[in-house]
Amino acid sequence: MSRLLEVSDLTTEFRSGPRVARVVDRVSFTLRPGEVLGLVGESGCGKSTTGFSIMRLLPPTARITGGAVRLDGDNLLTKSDEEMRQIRGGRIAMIFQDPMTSLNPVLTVGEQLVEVLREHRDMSRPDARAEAVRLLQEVGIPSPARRLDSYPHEFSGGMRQRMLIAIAIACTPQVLIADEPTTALDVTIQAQILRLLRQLNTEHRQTGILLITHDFAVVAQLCHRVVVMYAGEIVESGDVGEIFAEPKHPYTQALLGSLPSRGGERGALPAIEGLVPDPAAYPSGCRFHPRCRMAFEDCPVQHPSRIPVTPGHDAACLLYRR
Amino acid sequence: MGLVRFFARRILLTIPVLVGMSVVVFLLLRLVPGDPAQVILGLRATPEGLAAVHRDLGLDLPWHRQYLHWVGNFLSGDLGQDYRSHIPVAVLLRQRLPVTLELAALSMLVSLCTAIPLGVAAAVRRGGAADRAAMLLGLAGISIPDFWLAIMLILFVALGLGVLPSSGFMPLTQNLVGNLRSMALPSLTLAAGLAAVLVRMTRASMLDVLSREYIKFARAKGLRNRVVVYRHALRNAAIPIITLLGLQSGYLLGGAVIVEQVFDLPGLGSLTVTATLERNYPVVQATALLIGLLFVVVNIATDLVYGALNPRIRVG
Amino acid sequence: MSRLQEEQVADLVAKFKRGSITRREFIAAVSVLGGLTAVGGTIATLLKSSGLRGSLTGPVPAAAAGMPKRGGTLTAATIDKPVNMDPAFAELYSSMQVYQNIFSKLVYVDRNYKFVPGLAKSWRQVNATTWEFDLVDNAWFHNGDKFSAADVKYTFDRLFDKKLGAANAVFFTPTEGVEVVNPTRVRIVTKPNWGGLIPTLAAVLEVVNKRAIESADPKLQPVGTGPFRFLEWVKDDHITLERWDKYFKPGMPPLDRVIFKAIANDTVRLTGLQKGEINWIEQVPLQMVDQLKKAGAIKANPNGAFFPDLFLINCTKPPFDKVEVRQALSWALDRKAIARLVWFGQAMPSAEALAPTNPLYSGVDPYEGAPNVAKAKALLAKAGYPQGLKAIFAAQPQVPTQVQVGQLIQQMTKQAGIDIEVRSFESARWFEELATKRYDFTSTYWSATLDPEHCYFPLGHSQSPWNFAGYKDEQLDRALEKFRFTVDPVERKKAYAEVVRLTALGAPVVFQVNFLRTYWTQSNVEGVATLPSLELRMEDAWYA
Amino acid sequence: MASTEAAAYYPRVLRIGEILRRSRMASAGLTLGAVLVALAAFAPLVATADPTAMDFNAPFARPGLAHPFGADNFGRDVFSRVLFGYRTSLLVAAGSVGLALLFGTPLGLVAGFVGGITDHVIMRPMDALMAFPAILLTVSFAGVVGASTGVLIVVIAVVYLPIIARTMRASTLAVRAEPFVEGARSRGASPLRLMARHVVPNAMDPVLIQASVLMGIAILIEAALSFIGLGTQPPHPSLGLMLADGRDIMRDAPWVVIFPGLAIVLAVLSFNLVADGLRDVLDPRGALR
Repeated sequence: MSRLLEVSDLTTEFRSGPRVARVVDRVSFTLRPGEVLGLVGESGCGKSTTGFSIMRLLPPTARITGGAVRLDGDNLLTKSDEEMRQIRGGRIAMIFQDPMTSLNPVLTVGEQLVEVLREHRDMSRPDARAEAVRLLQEVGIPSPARRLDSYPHEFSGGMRQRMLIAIAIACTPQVLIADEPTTALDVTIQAQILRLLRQLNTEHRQTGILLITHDFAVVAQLCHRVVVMYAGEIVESGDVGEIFAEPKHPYTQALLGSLPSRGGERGALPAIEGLVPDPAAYPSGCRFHPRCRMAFEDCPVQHPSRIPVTPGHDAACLLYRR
Repeated sequence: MGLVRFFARRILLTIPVLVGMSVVVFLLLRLVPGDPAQVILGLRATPEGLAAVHRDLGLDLPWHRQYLHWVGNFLSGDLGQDYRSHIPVAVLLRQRLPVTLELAALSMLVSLCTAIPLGVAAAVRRGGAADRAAMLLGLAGISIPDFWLAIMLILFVALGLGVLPSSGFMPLTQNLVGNLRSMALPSLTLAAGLAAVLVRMTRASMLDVLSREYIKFARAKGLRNRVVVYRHALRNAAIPIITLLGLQSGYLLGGAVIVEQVFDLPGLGSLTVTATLERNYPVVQATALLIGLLFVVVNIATDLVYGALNPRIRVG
Repeated sequence: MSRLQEEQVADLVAKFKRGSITRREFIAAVSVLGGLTAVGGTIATLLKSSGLRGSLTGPVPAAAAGMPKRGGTLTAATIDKPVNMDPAFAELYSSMQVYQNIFSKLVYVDRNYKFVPGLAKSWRQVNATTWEFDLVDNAWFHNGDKFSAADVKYTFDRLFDKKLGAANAVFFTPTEGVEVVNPTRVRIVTKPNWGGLIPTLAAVLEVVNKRAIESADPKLQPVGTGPFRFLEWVKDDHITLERWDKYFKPGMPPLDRVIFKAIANDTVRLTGLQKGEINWIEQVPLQMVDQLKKAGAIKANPNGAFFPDLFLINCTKPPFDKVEVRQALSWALDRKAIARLVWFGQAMPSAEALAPTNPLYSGVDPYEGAPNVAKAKALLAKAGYPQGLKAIFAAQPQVPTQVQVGQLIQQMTKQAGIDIEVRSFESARWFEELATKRYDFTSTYWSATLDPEHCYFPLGHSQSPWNFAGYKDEQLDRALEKFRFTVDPVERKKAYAEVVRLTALGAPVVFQVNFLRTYWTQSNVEGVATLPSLELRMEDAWYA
Repeated sequence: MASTEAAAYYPRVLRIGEILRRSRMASAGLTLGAVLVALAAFAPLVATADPTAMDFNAPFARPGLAHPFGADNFGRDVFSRVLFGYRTSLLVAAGSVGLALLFGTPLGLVAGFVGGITDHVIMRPMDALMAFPAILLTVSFAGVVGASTGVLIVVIAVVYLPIIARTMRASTLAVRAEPFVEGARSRGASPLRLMARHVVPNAMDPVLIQASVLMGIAILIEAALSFIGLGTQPPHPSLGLMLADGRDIMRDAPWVVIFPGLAIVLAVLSFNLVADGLRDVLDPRGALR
């Protein structure tokens, strides 16, 4: 049971007319119970699509074309739609990025909570309402009983994000996927939500959290291990401490370099030149080579595979050939 | 308490509009050439005869006195008499209103039962059979004039198959089956046009809502498809649909003139036309006010349903 | 021709009218009975009438089958809704169709234009200016008052009351006064030798009761001495009449009750009759007449050409102020095409108001052989329009036949150089155009044609309030007055022929066709026929 | 930068090429519309007979070689009357919508752009106009001036005025709130210049889509009003008039009501197809219903 969620060679493609964009390209990682795994990268690198691929919540134009996603040994990709539907919200839950648009404006908060409990834990209406009040309390919403019948527009952004979290953990899921949970919030609220997530992680030891973000600061505060994605591929993965201390992949180094650390000296933060590559026309060889300062003659030719640089810390860069 | 205040405010707001409308209709009728007495006496009119009719109907008074006289009677509940048939206008309206209301209700019902499910199905499975049907019904529906559809139904169904009556009205009180048979083709005609607009609106509105985040989140919660579509999506999509229904029912109440005439249904629409053509002042003034009032009632009802559906603008 | 033969011929005629046997079968059967000539005028008229498929306009034989049976309720459907039960106004023909069964007249006309007794048992012309009427003594008003001469006087006094403004007063202009001699005799004094008194009494004078008029609104509560009593009026739906037991004609009327409904739509009215919900209807869709007659399921009752349709021409302004232009229009008309295309063959081409069956019928037509483009063009040139002219025909969309005739003559007169534009006016505007004489020309029907005086006088005489054409012609005025003040039938017929000739030549009004008004009933309804006065006498009707 | 600047001047609707390429529906609508307009324009050549010519001895002629769509009770050729009827319909549609655009757009623009009291002063009468029973309006116009196609164009234009004004006002409000307008305003652009160069081009799209729909509806209204005798007058052929006249004789000659009706449907369909096509291309999310 040590491997709670095992993603191997997951590949997802978007098709619109002749164009085929391979947004997720042979991505593999594992999530252990109680662990918070950070999936980090610039926007457009395919991290959110990876999350939605795991949930099999892709738009009609997207299709998973390879790999496997094993939850507790079950390969989710072979599940029927109905089986997958029962898993969503039950064994795997998801927290969305923008609390303002993720709650149904015309249904009361209570209704949106109770319906998940009745669906997956088939509780009676009164029991579900009681459990809903407890959940709201658990995520830190004041006077939950009274607020149960209020509407989403009557809550602040922070409160609504707590609501989303309450809904996500309602059925004590094995895996919790959080897609940029704090991006839409201002800094002070962000800190509260992170504290809440950390608290949930310590209380629900058997739940694994996959945290999708572009913000290394959030990774630093919350994650045990981290996986760095670039252009649909995983370029580096390892323990948070190691990655922060000794980033191996030039892309990770560049990302960390452009992070304003508290004590660091003044001066302009180095930015990475160029733009994220178009998923339908990835550069040849190592996809980061056009923007990599350490690139050399082999990089545009040979496609690097992930090589363990130190135990538990691997990087996909030709600098570290076996 | 909020609701009462809401009603009070809305009613108070409409009074000036209705009064304004009654004045405009009153003046317009007098400005337009054509003397009611002439229409009454027809070819047998003589100068003395015309004078006698003018005296009898109070048309010899100056306009402002006529209007005040009419308002006075109106406030005491007397809507005056039909110049031609001397039938009290109140009786005429009591006979005609149910026909128009029944026609409006039936066609609204038929169109709702077809358009909403079809529109939802079209949006849920885009490009599917329902979607193609919705597009077809939509485009055809808004392109076919209702009076031509009426004639085609009469030609092929009533006369061709000899199944349903081609015209005439059987009151509900008299015989239910006869009534429904006489209302079948007219309500079908109006329903087709209404359903076309409704299915297009439902499809567009559902497509818009289904692309929203909270629907994605609802699916992420593992809710059944039926719950996601009907409880989450349709309730949000209903808001623009209700607005459209409000506008359309306005048309049904006053605008279905030609369908009423083609099927020879004694409704408010045809009454307005014949009364206007015959310069039947009291009838025109009363029907214009009644249709105006129905408009107001429909608008208030739409706002209420709006509030019920959309908590953000809930009233009271 | 033996009694038996006559009986058989009458039966054949009745069967032919119902359309249950075709014209060929009819002639074959008659010849078997003893040769065509022997059967007399009826058959001749039948054969001669061109364009009249299956209908008969000859003098109608008396009710062929047995004596009327008593009882039953007849539901009748007219086209328009009745509006006003006061006989002085005669407002809308649909009102007359109802109240003519509630009120009685002094004198009636039968199918063969004979004037028969009504409330007046007998009458005579005492001298040039005085007529005396002996009244029945067993007539009672529906409110219990006994009918007497005083009621006749009251009826006339009310008619001439300027304040009331009654339309029918116009027909009685030559009347000087009415005197009560005794309860059963009344004397009417008129201008010398007024030939039109009796026909006018038979056409438009219903006797009213003073107490009834003053106690309830005569528009809504009619009280007369007629065969049926007014029972109820459910507005916008129906009027019910009930047999008046104290009717002065013993044993009449056969029917217990008559219910009048109004169904505007021809198809709905026909369906009602076919389904049996209605027993008598005023008209069927015109283009279905032949088909229905062949089918024979419902009965077409003997009809008459008493409903002229005519052109009204405004003589007070160009282009029709010149008589030659009006004559050119007359020459350009193709009356057969109008009868066939606008009225679907249910009308007779006609150059005068009266029906051929009317004893005064003149047959005068100065435009024999119309349409004649050459003559029309010549007249236009003479009037100063060598290259033709434009004129506007005013039509009411609510009167389909008017719009149709407009479009038709537009085509007809184009070759003759008269370019007609058909312009629509809703009824209120149409009457306004007539009253203010802004129109060029238009068409209308005229329902009072029992006596020429009821039609030619109002439309043609310069002093008449209904001279819509604004026509002033000394010669025609004198001819009209000569005709009005002539009693002797032979002299009257000659005077009438002269009126027809002058009217046609002056052409303020141009007669086009006479519409064959046909009533349709279920097959078991007997005794219903169109009368020259266009009265709807339900007292004649009974269930076989 | 110049190219995007220029592009901003023309309402996207007018970039026909792009629309045709991207929407099959719009192109279908445009081709159908073009065919109908051509038929109407060359009616005299295409028509098999003079629309008002009667043939007394061929009433109710069945559809065949002589009369492709058959003949009416006066023997008039239905096919020719439909063609000339199109002229009236298209004239009324273009005329009324054109007039409504001419007056409605500026009113809506000013109301939306200036806002405040001006907005109310302009828009409240517009609302009143919308609630007014159109039939009374038609009768009074027809009454005063006499029913004719011209009166019809004015009446429909008056009915359309508030619709165009409201649509323009709504899109003006939306565009005015756009950052690029704020930017231009901050650079000191005069209100007039602002409106002309920035607001109008971008606000016109929904109005022109609405106009296309209204063109279709105008044809229906013309037919409807002529149907009850208040629109086009005989002998000018009008599709609505043909339906009205045909009603009494449709039992014997159904073609007299079938073909004019179909003609109306095709005309209205072409306008609706164009409107739908435009809406799909220019506003995929369907915000401009």
